[in-house]
Amino acid sequence: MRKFFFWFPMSAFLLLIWMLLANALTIGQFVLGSILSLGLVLASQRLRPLHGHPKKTLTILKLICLVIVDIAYSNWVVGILILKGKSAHRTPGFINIPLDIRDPHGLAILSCIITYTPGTVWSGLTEDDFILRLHVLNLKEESDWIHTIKNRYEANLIEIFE
Amino acid sequence: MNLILTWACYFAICCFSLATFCAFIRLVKGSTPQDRVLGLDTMYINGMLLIIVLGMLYRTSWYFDIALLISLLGFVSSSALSKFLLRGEVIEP
Amino acid sequence: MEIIYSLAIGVLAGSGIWLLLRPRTFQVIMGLTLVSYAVNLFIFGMGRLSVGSPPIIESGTIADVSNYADPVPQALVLTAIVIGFATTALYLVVLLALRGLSNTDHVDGTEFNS
Amino acid sequence: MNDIPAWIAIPAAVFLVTGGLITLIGSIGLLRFEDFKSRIHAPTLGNTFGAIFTLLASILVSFHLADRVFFHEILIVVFLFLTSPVTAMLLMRSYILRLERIGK
Amino acid sequence: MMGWLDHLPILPVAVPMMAGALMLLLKDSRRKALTGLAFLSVTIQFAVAVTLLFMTAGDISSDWNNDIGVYLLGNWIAPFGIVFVVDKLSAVMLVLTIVLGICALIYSTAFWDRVGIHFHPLFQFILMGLNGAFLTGDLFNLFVFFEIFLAASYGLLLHGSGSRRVSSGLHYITVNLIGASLLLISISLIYGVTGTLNMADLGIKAGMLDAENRKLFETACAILGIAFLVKAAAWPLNFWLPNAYAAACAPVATLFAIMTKVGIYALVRMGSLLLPTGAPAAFGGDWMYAIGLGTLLFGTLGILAEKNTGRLVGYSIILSSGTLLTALGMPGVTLTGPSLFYLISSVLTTGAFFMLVELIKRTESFGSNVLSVSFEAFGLDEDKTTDYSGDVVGVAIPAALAFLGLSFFTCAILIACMPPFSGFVAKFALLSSALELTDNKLSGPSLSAWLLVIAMLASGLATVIALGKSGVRLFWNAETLQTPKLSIREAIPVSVLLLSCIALSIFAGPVMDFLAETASSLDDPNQYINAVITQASNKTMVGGH
Amino acid sequence: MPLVLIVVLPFLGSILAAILPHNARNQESWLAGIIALVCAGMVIYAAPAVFNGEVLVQTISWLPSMGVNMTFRMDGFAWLFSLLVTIMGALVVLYARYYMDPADPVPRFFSFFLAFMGSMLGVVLSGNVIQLVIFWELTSLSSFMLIAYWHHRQDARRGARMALTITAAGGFCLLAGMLMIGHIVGSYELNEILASGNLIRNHPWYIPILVLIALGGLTKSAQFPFHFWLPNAMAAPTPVSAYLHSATMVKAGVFILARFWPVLASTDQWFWIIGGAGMCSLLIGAFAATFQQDMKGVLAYSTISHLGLTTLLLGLNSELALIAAIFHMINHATFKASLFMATGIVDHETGTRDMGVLSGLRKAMPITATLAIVASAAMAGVPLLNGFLSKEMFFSETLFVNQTSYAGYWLPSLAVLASSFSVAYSLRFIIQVFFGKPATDLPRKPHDPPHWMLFPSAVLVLLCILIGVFPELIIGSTLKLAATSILGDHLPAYSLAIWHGFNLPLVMSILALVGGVSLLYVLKPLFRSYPGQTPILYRFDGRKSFDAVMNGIDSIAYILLEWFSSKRLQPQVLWIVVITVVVGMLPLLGGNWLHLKEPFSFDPAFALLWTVGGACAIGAAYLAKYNRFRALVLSGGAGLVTCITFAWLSAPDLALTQLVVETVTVVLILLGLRWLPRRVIEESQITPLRSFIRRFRDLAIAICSGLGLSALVYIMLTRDKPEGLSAFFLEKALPEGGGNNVVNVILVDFRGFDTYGEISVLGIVAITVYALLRRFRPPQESIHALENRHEIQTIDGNGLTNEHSLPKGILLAPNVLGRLMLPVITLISLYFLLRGHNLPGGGFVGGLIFATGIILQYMLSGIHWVETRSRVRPQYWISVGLLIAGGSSMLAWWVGQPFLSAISWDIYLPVIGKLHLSSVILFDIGVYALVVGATTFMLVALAHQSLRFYRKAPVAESETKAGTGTQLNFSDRVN
Ligand code: NA
Ligand code: NA
Repeated sequence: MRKFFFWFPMSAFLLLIWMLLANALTIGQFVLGSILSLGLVLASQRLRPLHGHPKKTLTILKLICLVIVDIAYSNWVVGILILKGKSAHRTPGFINIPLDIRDPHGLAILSCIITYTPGTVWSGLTEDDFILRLHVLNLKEESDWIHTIKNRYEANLIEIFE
Repeated sequence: MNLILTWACYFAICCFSLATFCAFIRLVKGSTPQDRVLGLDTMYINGMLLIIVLGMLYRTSWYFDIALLISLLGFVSSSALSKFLLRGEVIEP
Repeated sequence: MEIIYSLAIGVLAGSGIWLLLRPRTFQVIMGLTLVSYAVNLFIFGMGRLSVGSPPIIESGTIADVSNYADPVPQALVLTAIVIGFATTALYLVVLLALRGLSNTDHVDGTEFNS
Repeated sequence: MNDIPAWIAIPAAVFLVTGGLITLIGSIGLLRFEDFKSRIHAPTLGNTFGAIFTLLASILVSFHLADRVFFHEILIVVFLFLTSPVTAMLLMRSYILRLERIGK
Repeated sequence: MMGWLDHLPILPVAVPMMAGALMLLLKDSRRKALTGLAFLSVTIQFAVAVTLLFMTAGDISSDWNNDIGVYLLGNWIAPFGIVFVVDKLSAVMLVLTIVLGICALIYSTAFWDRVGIHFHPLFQFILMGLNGAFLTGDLFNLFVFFEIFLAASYGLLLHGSGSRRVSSGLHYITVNLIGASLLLISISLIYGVTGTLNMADLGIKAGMLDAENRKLFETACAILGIAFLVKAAAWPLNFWLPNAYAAACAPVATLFAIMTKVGIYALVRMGSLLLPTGAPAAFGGDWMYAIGLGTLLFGTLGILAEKNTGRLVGYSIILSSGTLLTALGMPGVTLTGPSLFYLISSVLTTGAFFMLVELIKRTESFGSNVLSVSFEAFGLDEDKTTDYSGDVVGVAIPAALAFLGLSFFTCAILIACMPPFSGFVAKFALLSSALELTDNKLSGPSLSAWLLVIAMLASGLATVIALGKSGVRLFWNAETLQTPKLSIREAIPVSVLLLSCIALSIFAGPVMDFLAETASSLDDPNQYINAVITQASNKTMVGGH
Repeated sequence: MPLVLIVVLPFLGSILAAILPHNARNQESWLAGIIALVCAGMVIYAAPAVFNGEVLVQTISWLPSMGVNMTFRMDGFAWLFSLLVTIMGALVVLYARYYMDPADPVPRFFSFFLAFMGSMLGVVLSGNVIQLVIFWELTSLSSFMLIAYWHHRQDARRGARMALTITAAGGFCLLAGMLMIGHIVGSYELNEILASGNLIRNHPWYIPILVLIALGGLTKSAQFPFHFWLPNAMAAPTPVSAYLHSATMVKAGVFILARFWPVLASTDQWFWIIGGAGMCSLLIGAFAATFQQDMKGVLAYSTISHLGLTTLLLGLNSELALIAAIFHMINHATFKASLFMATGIVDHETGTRDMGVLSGLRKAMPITATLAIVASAAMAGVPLLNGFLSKEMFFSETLFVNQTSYAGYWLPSLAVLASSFSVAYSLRFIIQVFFGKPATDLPRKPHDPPHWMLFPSAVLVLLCILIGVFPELIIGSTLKLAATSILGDHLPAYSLAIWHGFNLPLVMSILALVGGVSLLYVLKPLFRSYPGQTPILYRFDGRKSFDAVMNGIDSIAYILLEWFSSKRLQPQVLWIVVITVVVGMLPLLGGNWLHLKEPFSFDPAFALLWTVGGACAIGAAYLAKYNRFRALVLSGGAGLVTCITFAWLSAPDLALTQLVVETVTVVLILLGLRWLPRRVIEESQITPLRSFIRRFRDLAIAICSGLGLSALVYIMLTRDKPEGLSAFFLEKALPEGGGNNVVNVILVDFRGFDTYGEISVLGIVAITVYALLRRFRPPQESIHALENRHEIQTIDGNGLTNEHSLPKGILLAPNVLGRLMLPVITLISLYFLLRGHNLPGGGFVGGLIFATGIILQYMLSGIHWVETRSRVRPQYWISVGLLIAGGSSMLAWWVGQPFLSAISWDIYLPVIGKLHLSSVILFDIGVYALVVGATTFMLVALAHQSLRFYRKAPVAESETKAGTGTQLNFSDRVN
């Protein structure tokens, strides 16, 4: 099933984009969008040999909510840090986090979450043992960050992608 | 009501222009080439937001398309620049 | 707005022309880029400036000509942008070829003393 | 131009002002932080809530204009989410390598 | 509905474009198909051009207004759509281009089309650009065609690579890119002032401008004039030319012989159309005359001072540009016919000369060893796919050296405008007409006429001296002189071009009459303007939006 | 009998002669001889009519609108000359048959010989002065080729060039003169010109015309001060000298003076110019001839002298003198040609012409000697020979000139002096060569040549004697005929007799003879001490002066060229910019332009934006030399601001296009940046002051042009818009163009041809770039920078290999994301393509978006990975794009519409509904395909250079011989 429906997630994503962009919600646009989406997925197959297979829609939604909340919080924190300027006690630094997730799409989404969230930047990944090097703008408690990454994000992502 | 929105738009435009200006200062001051690229990247995002606001100001939807395109492709030039900084060339064998 | 626009063109063109007068190929290609920005804005300006009135006609309405920006200069600028892009690419490759063949990045292919 | 109802105009205005300010703060951070490793965090504000607020305002307005599927602005956030890490990761990595090279 | 003859004006552009596009589908190794396609294309173009020429002359009946064909592209009437206009001048230029093109193409098949890749498509594209530039009746479209043939000319100039080509190409490209910017600025300024881009419409609109707009319009025209003068290689905007043309390989340089004339054509065309409204200074004569005289003297200096034969031909192109500008800058229309005659003659001559110069260079080195020389000079790397062996230089034709000598002699005579060939006819016609050009009967010819006479005679003498010297050096000097091998494919085009010059001198009467008619129609641009403006669109709509 | 045949036949013969085989000496001679004789026959055939007083005219229409037709006109004078040219031609051909070596390339000789004969006949028979100029120049050209016949000899080359330069210059003067005459008379026909003598003489242009025609004639006839080319032309084979330099070509000069005598003569100016030049030539030639060592040198200078005599006669403004001149032309032709032939024979038989070496040949070559002695005697003016008669006429003419009181004395005296020298050199010529002790050290053993080689000379000598003894009988009527055709029917009384009684001319002749003998005696020591050197005159060596002048012209031209041009790019750009600024501003001067208009909106944000944009531009300009990367980033900033400006000012299409182009351009330049040298700040060799001045100048120019453009834009922006095209487009776009987006409708429909052209440019540039990069050589220092790069790479691993589908480490996540974006980007590109007709977008933007997606894959995954997995053939995309765009444009033909007309069909499908198909969409798809192809083609080709670099690097390292590259064979992939 998985192998046979490899095209589905991406095609659905593309069709969604198409329908969002189209000026009108018509059957014609839907058909056109479907054809294009499917065609593109098939055409780009050789350049995308790995397919992501997200499952567990609920987990996905949960993760999205978590991320939005975290981003909102980080926005606040970082904004305050900027406004305080030099008076703020910042302790920027790197932390190394060994990752368990191996699915490339999972890793990619993790990198997106981390980097898109203000205050953290994905700064490196070791080649063989997948140790994530993370730069944090305000590093207070290293274990908090490890906890956030491992439990809030990585666990959910493993659930979704593996 | 239009007026409120219009003034909010003006305000936002000014914010984004100032933000662009800040990014430009970083671009010029740099210190490292990475800073400059970051400045340029920020300019792209700020420009995109500015264009969205222009769309609201003039009540047309096609500004959205430009913004969409910046959000989709704005990263290409800055990541090309970063790749150049990282590897010394943009496209490797 | 007109003043800013005019000055912008002037600054772009001036910087570009300064670079065109420099001896290094990279300076010249940057100059060409800047000049082409200036020229594109110049062409565009020939349709006069207007905000919020792109030449996109609403379906089902009779077009009131005065409500829209002049589309002709826009079409011309599009052509100019494309041609400018093409020539920039060409120029770049020629300067690289010159660099490879003559081992210098001087526009004359040799290092002049002056 | 027909008038925009208040329930759209007022929240939209608020969103715009907030979004603008957040973005501006982010860019100011770009100036204020003292080294690149810190600076790279600052503009993320504009990428995230700066953009999200602005787009919320836009969604409201385009709902009023009703010439498109109105929440298409979500795409911009999706694209930003998917693309902005690429530059950031490469930049950070190259900066670290640069530091290491200089360190040697 | 349109008959097939009605579509002729578009073919000189559409045919090479489609041929060039098709060629890109073929690998460079499929030479036969490529050359076959190329010859098919040029043959069609030639047939079309000649037919158009006869149609403009009224020898083939058409329903054209004043024998001026107007083709509405996209079926949009002027001035809104782009129009192609075939009048006598365009037709003459078309025929000239394609004759030169055919010769260059034949020549190239002996060797040059294999030295790099994409020769044939580029060749078709340059023809497309040149033909379009002569046909279009729209100012911006003219710019586009300028860019097309310039782009192709960059490619062809660099064809074969090598540091000489690349470094002179860089200059050439830079200057032309700046020229393109000037064109854009001036054309858009013209649009900003008059609101039109159609050249015929411009002729009308320019007359209706108020004083202030008129000044702006003149500024635009001045800049436009500079851009055209850059293309026409007017001094001091022409320092790039000798090196670039000398660096280009022979068939390309041959085709380049007409490129400066596109600038001249544009000046003439615009000048003619703006005539009723009082053409601005750039097209109005005095400026053109002065610049032309400068160019003429500069070309003469170059010819005298230059030792390299290739650059010498370059200077002779400058010389001919100068002569044309000077002559066209004289008041009135008397000199236009002779100038066009001169133009035709000089294009054919310089075209032949470029090919000849390359053939002559072979006598200086090992005749059979062109290949190794080229490899060294042009930096040809080993290329596994293409085999140049054997067929590079064809069968040595008998008396190759005699052929080269005779051709050089003929070319020299033609360039120096010595009797009995077309060069002399042109010079005589120019000088004779210049002297006829009196402000009033009592005062006799103007000072400018005298200057033209003196400059032309002096330049002729200088050319005799210089080419005599070169010829003596090239042919009579050396123990090292080798009997060159040259392929019949190289000899034919040279002969064809030179024979055309001879034919031109034999049939000088009818040709001159036709050109005089051309000139008089340029003097009365209302024919052109009316034909363009009144051309109705083709109402039979089949589809529909 | 058509006159034109006389002229055309030799030219036909010339062509025929050229294609005969190399060694066909006999056939060539027969051909040339027959042609000469046939022409002579035709001339003689015309005799009855001509002697009857008719002027034969034949006109062939050629350039009627310019008043130039091929008019062949034979009057008596022309008849005489035609006969001279043809008969002499036949004799010289016969002579040449024996003179030319079998090894010589005879086709060339006879070909040009015949061409010359035709040209000369053309000159003589021209009834139109422009036609005359044409043939005149042809004689110069063919003589050039004949003089340079033995072009392996330096003297031949030099002599030929000198002759050509001088006679061509004269020819140009002649042309100018003829043009002026034509202007005055209103016709170029000789008949009308000859009838307009008074008109011309009284015209203010008379003096210029006279000078110009005199220049033509004098240069051709080698008259002072242009005489020096003739001795140098003696490098020609002797038949050429005999024909051209004695009998025909040099006579063309005096011919034309005689021809125009009725028009131009009988003025003081004529007397001084023509007579003066003749007098000088007469004296100088005679004097110089006396001192020559080379036999042909003697003859050459004597020719100058005798032609001087003729010219002087023509210049005397007396009808009798004219008749004498004509007579002397004939006489000189006979004896001089004969002497040249004799010289040639001597040269041929002994191998030398040096009179110092030659001696006593009369024993070995008795017949030759006899002929030469008689001819020399004629040259010296010995009675009973033709030279005596004309010389006596000359003496008598000098006596009758009363221009000024003392001219009556000095003219005859000088005439006698010159004649004495003439006697002296004739005598010396004979004595030194034929008398004295037979020479022993000659290169060859001399003997008389074959009889047929002597025959022409003998005929001429016979003619000398016959004319000398029976002048009236032999030549009387002919001379009268010729004179009549110039002077009209009323000839002055003259008599051709040997004995006119004991009068002053006879005394002068005797004086000259005696004087000549004594001169020879007096000057003998000089010949010994300075052989071959002419006293006094050697200081004014014509050849050296000529060379000096030529070299001077060369170097002056070179200096001026350097002065007025530049091989460097910067001055060229500077010129263009400065001229444009000046010329663009000129029309605007004085106008009151500044209409400060109420700004329609003042936007601090816009100002701030352009503060950034302007600063970016200035920064890029400032940094482009030493900080390329920074400059690139800054120009990217300027581009972004431009893009926002387009969006702001209602040009969404432009904003989109600018944005994508900007992105692609940055990637493009980055790809190139890698190959540019690391720029270290080096000390310039020039002084800082000069550099500063130049920079200041450039800065000033840049500022001026920037300000100028600003002003121009501002002027335009504040003016009212003219009624233009835009209204039409805005009104018709939707109803007739079928699109909401007017810009797009303009691009693909109203002005679709611009787009058609623009994509062609893009395609052309792409294939050019590709072709050029195939020959790309990486610069040396890029290879040395390799170590540095290895270091970076070991830290992060290498790029992708084929086994792995993803890179490890830092590039993993970007890769996944980038690949995820590929279908998204493609979809968006299609979205922009398909909706472009109605909303911002279109084929160009769409294509660039897709291309960017492809480039992104290259950037993230590397060339290998992408190309083993995809078959992108950019070149085919270009081709297909062009074909689709062209094909969709041609669809219109099918329905009888012009090219590019939009045609459309509405198709109704179930479920989906109405489907709108249009050739316009097809056109846009073509644009899309082309843009994708072209962009990818260029960027990928550029990227491939580093592939080559890596392949090269090991070679370079192991052999330390960088630069000789291996050809990268990536064409099969990208191609
Ligand atoms: Na972040
Ligand atoms: Na569009």
